[in-house]
Amino acid sequence: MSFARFIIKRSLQGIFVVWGVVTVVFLLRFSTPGDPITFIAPLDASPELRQRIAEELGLNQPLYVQYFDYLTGLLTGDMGYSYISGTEAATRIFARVPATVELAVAATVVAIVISIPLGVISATRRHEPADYAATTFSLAGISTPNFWLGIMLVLVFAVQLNFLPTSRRPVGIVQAVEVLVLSGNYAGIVLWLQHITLPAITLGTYFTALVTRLTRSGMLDELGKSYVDAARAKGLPETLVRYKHALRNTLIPVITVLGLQLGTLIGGAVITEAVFAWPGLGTLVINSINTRDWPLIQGCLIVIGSSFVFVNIAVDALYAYVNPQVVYD
Amino acid sequence: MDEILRVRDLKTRFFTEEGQVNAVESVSFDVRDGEIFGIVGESGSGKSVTALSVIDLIESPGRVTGGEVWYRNADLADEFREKRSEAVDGDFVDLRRLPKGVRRSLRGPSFSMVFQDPMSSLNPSITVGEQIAEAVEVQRRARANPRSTRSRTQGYGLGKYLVDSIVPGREYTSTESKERAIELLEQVGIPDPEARAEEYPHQFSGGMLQRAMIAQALAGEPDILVADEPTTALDVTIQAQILNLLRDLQREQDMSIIMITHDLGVIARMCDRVGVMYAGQIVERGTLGDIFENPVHPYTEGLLGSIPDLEDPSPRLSPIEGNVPSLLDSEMGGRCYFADRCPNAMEACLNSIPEYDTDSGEVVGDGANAEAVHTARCVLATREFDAAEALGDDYFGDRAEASDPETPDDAAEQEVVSDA
Amino acid sequence: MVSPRTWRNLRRELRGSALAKIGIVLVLAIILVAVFAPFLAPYDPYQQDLGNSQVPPLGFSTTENETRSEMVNGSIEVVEEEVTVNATLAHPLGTDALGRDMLSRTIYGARTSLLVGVFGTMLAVLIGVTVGLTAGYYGGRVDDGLMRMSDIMLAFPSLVLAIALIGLFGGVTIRIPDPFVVLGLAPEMPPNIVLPGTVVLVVALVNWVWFARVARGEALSLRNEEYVKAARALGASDGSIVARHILPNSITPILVLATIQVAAIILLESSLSYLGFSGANLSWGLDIAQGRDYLASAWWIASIPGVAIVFAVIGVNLVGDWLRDALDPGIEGEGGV
Amino acid sequence: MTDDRQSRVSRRRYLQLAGGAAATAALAGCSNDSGELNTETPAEGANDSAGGGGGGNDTDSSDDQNNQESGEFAVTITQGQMDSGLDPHDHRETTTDIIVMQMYEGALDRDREGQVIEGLAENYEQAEPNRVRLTIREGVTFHNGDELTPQDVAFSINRIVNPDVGNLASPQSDQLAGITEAQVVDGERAVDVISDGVNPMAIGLLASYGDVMQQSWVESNDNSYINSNANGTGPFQLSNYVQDERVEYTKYEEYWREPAAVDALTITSASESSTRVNQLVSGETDIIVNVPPQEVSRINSNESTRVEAVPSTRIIYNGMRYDVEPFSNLQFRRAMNYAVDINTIVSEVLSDFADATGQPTLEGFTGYNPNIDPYPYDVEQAEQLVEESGFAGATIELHTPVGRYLKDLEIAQAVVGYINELSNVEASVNQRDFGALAGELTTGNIEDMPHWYLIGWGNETFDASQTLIPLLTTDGALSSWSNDQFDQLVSQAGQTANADERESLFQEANQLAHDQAPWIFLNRQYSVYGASSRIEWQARRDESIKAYEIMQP
Repeated sequence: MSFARFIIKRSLQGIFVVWGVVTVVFLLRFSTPGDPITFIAPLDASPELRQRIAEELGLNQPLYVQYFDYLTGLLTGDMGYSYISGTEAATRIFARVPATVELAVAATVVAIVISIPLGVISATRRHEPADYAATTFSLAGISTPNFWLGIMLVLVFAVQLNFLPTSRRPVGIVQAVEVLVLSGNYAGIVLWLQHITLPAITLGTYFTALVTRLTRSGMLDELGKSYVDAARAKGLPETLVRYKHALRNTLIPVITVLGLQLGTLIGGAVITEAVFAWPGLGTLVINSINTRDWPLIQGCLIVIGSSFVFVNIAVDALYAYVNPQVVYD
Repeated sequence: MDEILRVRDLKTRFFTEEGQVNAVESVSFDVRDGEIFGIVGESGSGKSVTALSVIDLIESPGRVTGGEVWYRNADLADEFREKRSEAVDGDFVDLRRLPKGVRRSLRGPSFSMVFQDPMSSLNPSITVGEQIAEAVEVQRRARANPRSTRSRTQGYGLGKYLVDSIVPGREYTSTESKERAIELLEQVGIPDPEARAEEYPHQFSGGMLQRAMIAQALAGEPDILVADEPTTALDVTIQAQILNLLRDLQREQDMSIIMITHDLGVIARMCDRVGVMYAGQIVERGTLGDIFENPVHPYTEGLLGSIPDLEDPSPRLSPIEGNVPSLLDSEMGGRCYFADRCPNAMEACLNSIPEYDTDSGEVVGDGANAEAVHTARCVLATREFDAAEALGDDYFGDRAEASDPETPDDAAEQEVVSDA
Repeated sequence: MVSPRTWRNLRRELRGSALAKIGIVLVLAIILVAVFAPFLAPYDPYQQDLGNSQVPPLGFSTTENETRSEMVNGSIEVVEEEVTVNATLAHPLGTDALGRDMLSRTIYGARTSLLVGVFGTMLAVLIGVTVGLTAGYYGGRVDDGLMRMSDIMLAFPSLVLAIALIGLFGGVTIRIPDPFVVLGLAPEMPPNIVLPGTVVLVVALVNWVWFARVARGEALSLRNEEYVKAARALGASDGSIVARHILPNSITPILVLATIQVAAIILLESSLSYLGFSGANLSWGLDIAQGRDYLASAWWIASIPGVAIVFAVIGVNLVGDWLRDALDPGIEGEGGV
Repeated sequence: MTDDRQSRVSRRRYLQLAGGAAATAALAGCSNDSGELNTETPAEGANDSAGGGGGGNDTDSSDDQNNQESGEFAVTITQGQMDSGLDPHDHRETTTDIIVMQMYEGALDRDREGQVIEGLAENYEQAEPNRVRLTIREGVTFHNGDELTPQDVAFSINRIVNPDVGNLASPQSDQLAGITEAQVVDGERAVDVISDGVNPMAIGLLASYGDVMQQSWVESNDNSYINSNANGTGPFQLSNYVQDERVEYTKYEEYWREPAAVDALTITSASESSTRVNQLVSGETDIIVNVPPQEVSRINSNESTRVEAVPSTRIIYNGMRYDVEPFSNLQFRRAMNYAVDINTIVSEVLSDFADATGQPTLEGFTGYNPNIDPYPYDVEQAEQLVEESGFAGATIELHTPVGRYLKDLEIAQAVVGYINELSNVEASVNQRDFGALAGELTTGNIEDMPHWYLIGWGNETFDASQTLIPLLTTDGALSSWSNDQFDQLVSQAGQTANADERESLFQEANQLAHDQAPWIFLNRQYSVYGASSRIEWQARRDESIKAYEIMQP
């Protein structure tokens, strides 16, 4: 099967899974105890007021009507209106996406930049202090709850040392870069860096640790294989032996695991955002759940679920790209 | 014929969690110009480690702890005659005393290696052509630089690699190298080499892959090719082709081959001279005729007894009873390591045994009788077996049991260790 | 079920690995602390002493400005006084904002983490293995359906899904009488162990997929084994084939995965408690959340339970590594939080 | 200057830069609703922050000087949450109210102490027991420049009370309880507000609710637009609205009173109290809400910040359902009140930023009974009452929201801690999601309510009725109690036009509530704010923050 057909097939499967996600979320909503009206109406609202609100939101329609309305709306990018604020859910949700993407990408970059060299060093200096340090770090890293890590970082760097801000995202990277390009003013970039540092470390630590572990054990495996000896025997410099030959094969399974761990990344982002008041999807989803703002909950879960599915397809494609042995099936 | 390589008293140790493993214990041998020198032994006897030690490919937790590897190379000898006089002797240099960078720079143009399993000896995620081209490129770059700077330019940095991977049109290997790689593939008998060069190892058959492997090893036009069980992983029908190829190439290029195998058939077919290894030691060496016609060491005899005779298949194969010892330092006594399996073990075998010249019965040591052709580490080189001094059948059995209460489970573990 | 060979591998791996030993010691310590909490805790973990709040841990006596408000002529003024708070042996890890003993709370917190970790994993194993074996054994359409379902489950990050489920269904707690208290051995201690039931259910619901995948893989590879075919030819029922031939052979990878999942679930539980979704009254995550408000004045309230979580999870992870190395079931990755 | 100072200086500059840009755009008359940051940076601002960000050698004082030079007085307020949309009639929470009240006003208003004052109505009178007449001020303009008319006032009130007006089922309709409609008085610049029957509360209600919108503007825009734009008569007009993040305002120069002292106003949010405090202390913001007691000393010990506290209109209590055991028993309910040492909770948990209560109505409200003291702390009495009640050995569970009220969880844990000290009752805390708990409390069916719960109630009308009716009468929306005598007292008070008589009826009802103990009476919450010394401002009792009241020292 050709690569293109493979991607098309995976995408179709992905769409099916997204449809499943939409349906599950929809069913979740209607199997949930507690009428959404009680969360929308004021504490002492009268039954008439509740009834009127229900009519206004279309909540008195039969379930299947609401479901098909929702599905057709979704195809046009319409996720309905927030119960609480009356604004478009899709607008609200997509306004939050950049913050989360920014955080996730920053964390991933931190993780990759640190973990892969660390894993390689750890594997090539086995039983040396560098290896023990890396192993200890990665063990602690995968065992530390990231919200606690975030709090401790705030305690040390913000509360005690007063060195970095505790929270918030006063400016996005896009705006900061825009200002830099248009006015040459880099205060925005500095500000952005100051605010994203602690959240990115908080979210990135687990992945740094995980990828370090995977890289280390993968490298140990690969370095023990005879193609590495063969590469050395033909006189290839050690850097090429490690980074071109061994690392390449190490990263193939690492990529797969990372794809599967994307959910963890998003879950981690949710709690990291909560710790740092980062205005991303995570804080939106938690707030929406607390207020039973169903259009927002649904929208967020669908956006998160779809991105998971499609990022995994991208990971599969990348996997196929780096691994010539893959058979498209 | 002159020697191209003289290995003296080579010792390689592995420092594992179970303890120190003496994988190579005081090994000495010579390789001459244009000959095929065979090293034969059971798996776990240390043959591969010997080969890897010679070309300095021992990785942690292993380390070459002693011995000398004299390599004949006039240029190299001139270069280091002043700087490191102790490492130079005539045209010979002791590789063990040269800087690591120089030793590394010898891989390819001086030494090269063909591995046992071609499937795992080529990188599965890089095309075959690219891998061979790399080997060519290493030599091209080496030749472009004077030797004195070679060890430095060998340090092809990570930064450079990243730049090369990202910037289009920049690669480690040049077009010339790739073309040369295709020539090499053709030379080793791969049909349609241009197309095959673009393929990945998993698209090759085992025999083709071993040819490619040989092409890669030949890229640097080495003086010495180490072939570590080059046919073991292949079908019987393919084995002969590969062996023929190796021999033809050896003649064409006038290189020396160190042939490592457990298969006496391969030895008989290919080699000029042979060393028999057991438990990290060369227990007997000599010409093909010496070993096959006139073996002294009971282990050699045992090995010979274990090849089926095509002309007379009726006698039962008599494999040597028992297992290769663990090679754990703590468990190695000062005795003949084969004694516990030896049908002719005598009390004399309980002492440490030196190498004897089988003709004179004298000890071959550093310098002394070094030119001896046929040697054996066995008291039988000096005297006849004496049944009166023989050790009882259960002599070692009891001991083994007493020293290791966890047998037989742990035997399996030790095997794993000794394979390291 | 566990062959002598397995035992040997476990023993050998343990002999060679200091980390595995540390892991076992940590896990045993936490289990003992959790089980014998009523005897180890110096106080009832719920017992408050408002006059003795925010006592620092030993070695961290503090002097700080304490403020309170006073009504002066109808308007409120803030009055400040300098107070020295001395650490005391009575509360070696200090006290929290309500004057509850941090040591006792940390000890009792182990119970919640461990109960959720163990019961949650057991439930996830139950669901996952049932689904996975069914899918793998029958294959075909059943397999497709169940595996698509697991794809859909995987598309929800487990924390997000868990928050959604708990936030929507509410936190139900189950009270189990503490046997030591019932027997009168520790009369001063809280009489009930509070198990956050919804959390157990939810962590199982979001984690069963991993077990399903592993069990399916095992069933797929085992169902074509000769002895399974033979059993089928002899007329054994599907149920008995799965129970007698396939399940026992799947135990090893599932055991290893389960160990890793206990760690993941302990982390998940603490995250949920931190966000206030768990319904538990006594949990490390909850104490961290409460301590967060006091970071500037009483750092230990948020710090100490976090250290406990880290040690617990490190312990379980090390044991997981040990089992994986020893049994080598060929599972890749960490399962996911 | 330490590093962190510098970073904050540059941060502040940056925000000013952004705000300034937006303000410039707004003043120039072009709407700037798309971008959050105007990229057309004014030259002055660019120089300014290039110096601050790059060199980092600027100081706070020079920053302030720049401020003075440019003459702009910019103020930032940080609350716990942002708004739920800008429609002034489509919300009920204080957080949204504060965001909206800078731009919209009602016909009547309240001063800092809660007294009713004139707003858009220059005069008001209780013309009849069921009719209030409002005389509408002249010369008031909406932010779009149109003149305020009595029709707008009447429309706005009707939009709240009548779901058929203005395309909205307003959640505030219950807030204007009793008011049925508003009519423009023919030929006069006045509006009559009609109630169904005697309504002594009407003026008070109108002083707290009933923001005035422009009828034509509402009718020509859809709900989504109204929720993200604004057109009021208030002292500030909207300049930039970033949902969930911040709202920016500029001073409305044509305001009918003196224009505000504040030139540019930003309202933003941070849900964590420690975060808000950090922002205040570092000079990123000027007013922060809900300062928890443990953070007070950080603010006070900082030179440039201070704490502003005022008793709020919010009471925190534990409701006990009268229809389930053991709370159906009077002795048991009273025992619970004796068991809890509310004074220690107030002093230790709340650092005295609260008052102990003994009745549902707060001090200073109409109907408050000055003769009632909080229940004393008396364990023996409590244990004895429990014994007498016959419910010794009861196990009870307190449902509490977390993070909704000042120290709500800690208060709940402390209450449970005290009750656990009784030898014959065992209590525990059940932490609840506020939404879920509120859902159970408001279904209108007492069966759905938890047996014992902690909740808070804010009453901005300064009148007992808006507490007693919804929380304690049999038909009250959140009531878990039923007592005929109490219902009667309250309904009598509702029928009475005589203020003194009404007050004494409420006082009697409060005494009854104290004796019958339908609640564990806990505390009156204080509103505790942090304020920068850059501004002169005093906290209000009704939890609102009016930026109009902020002055430059």
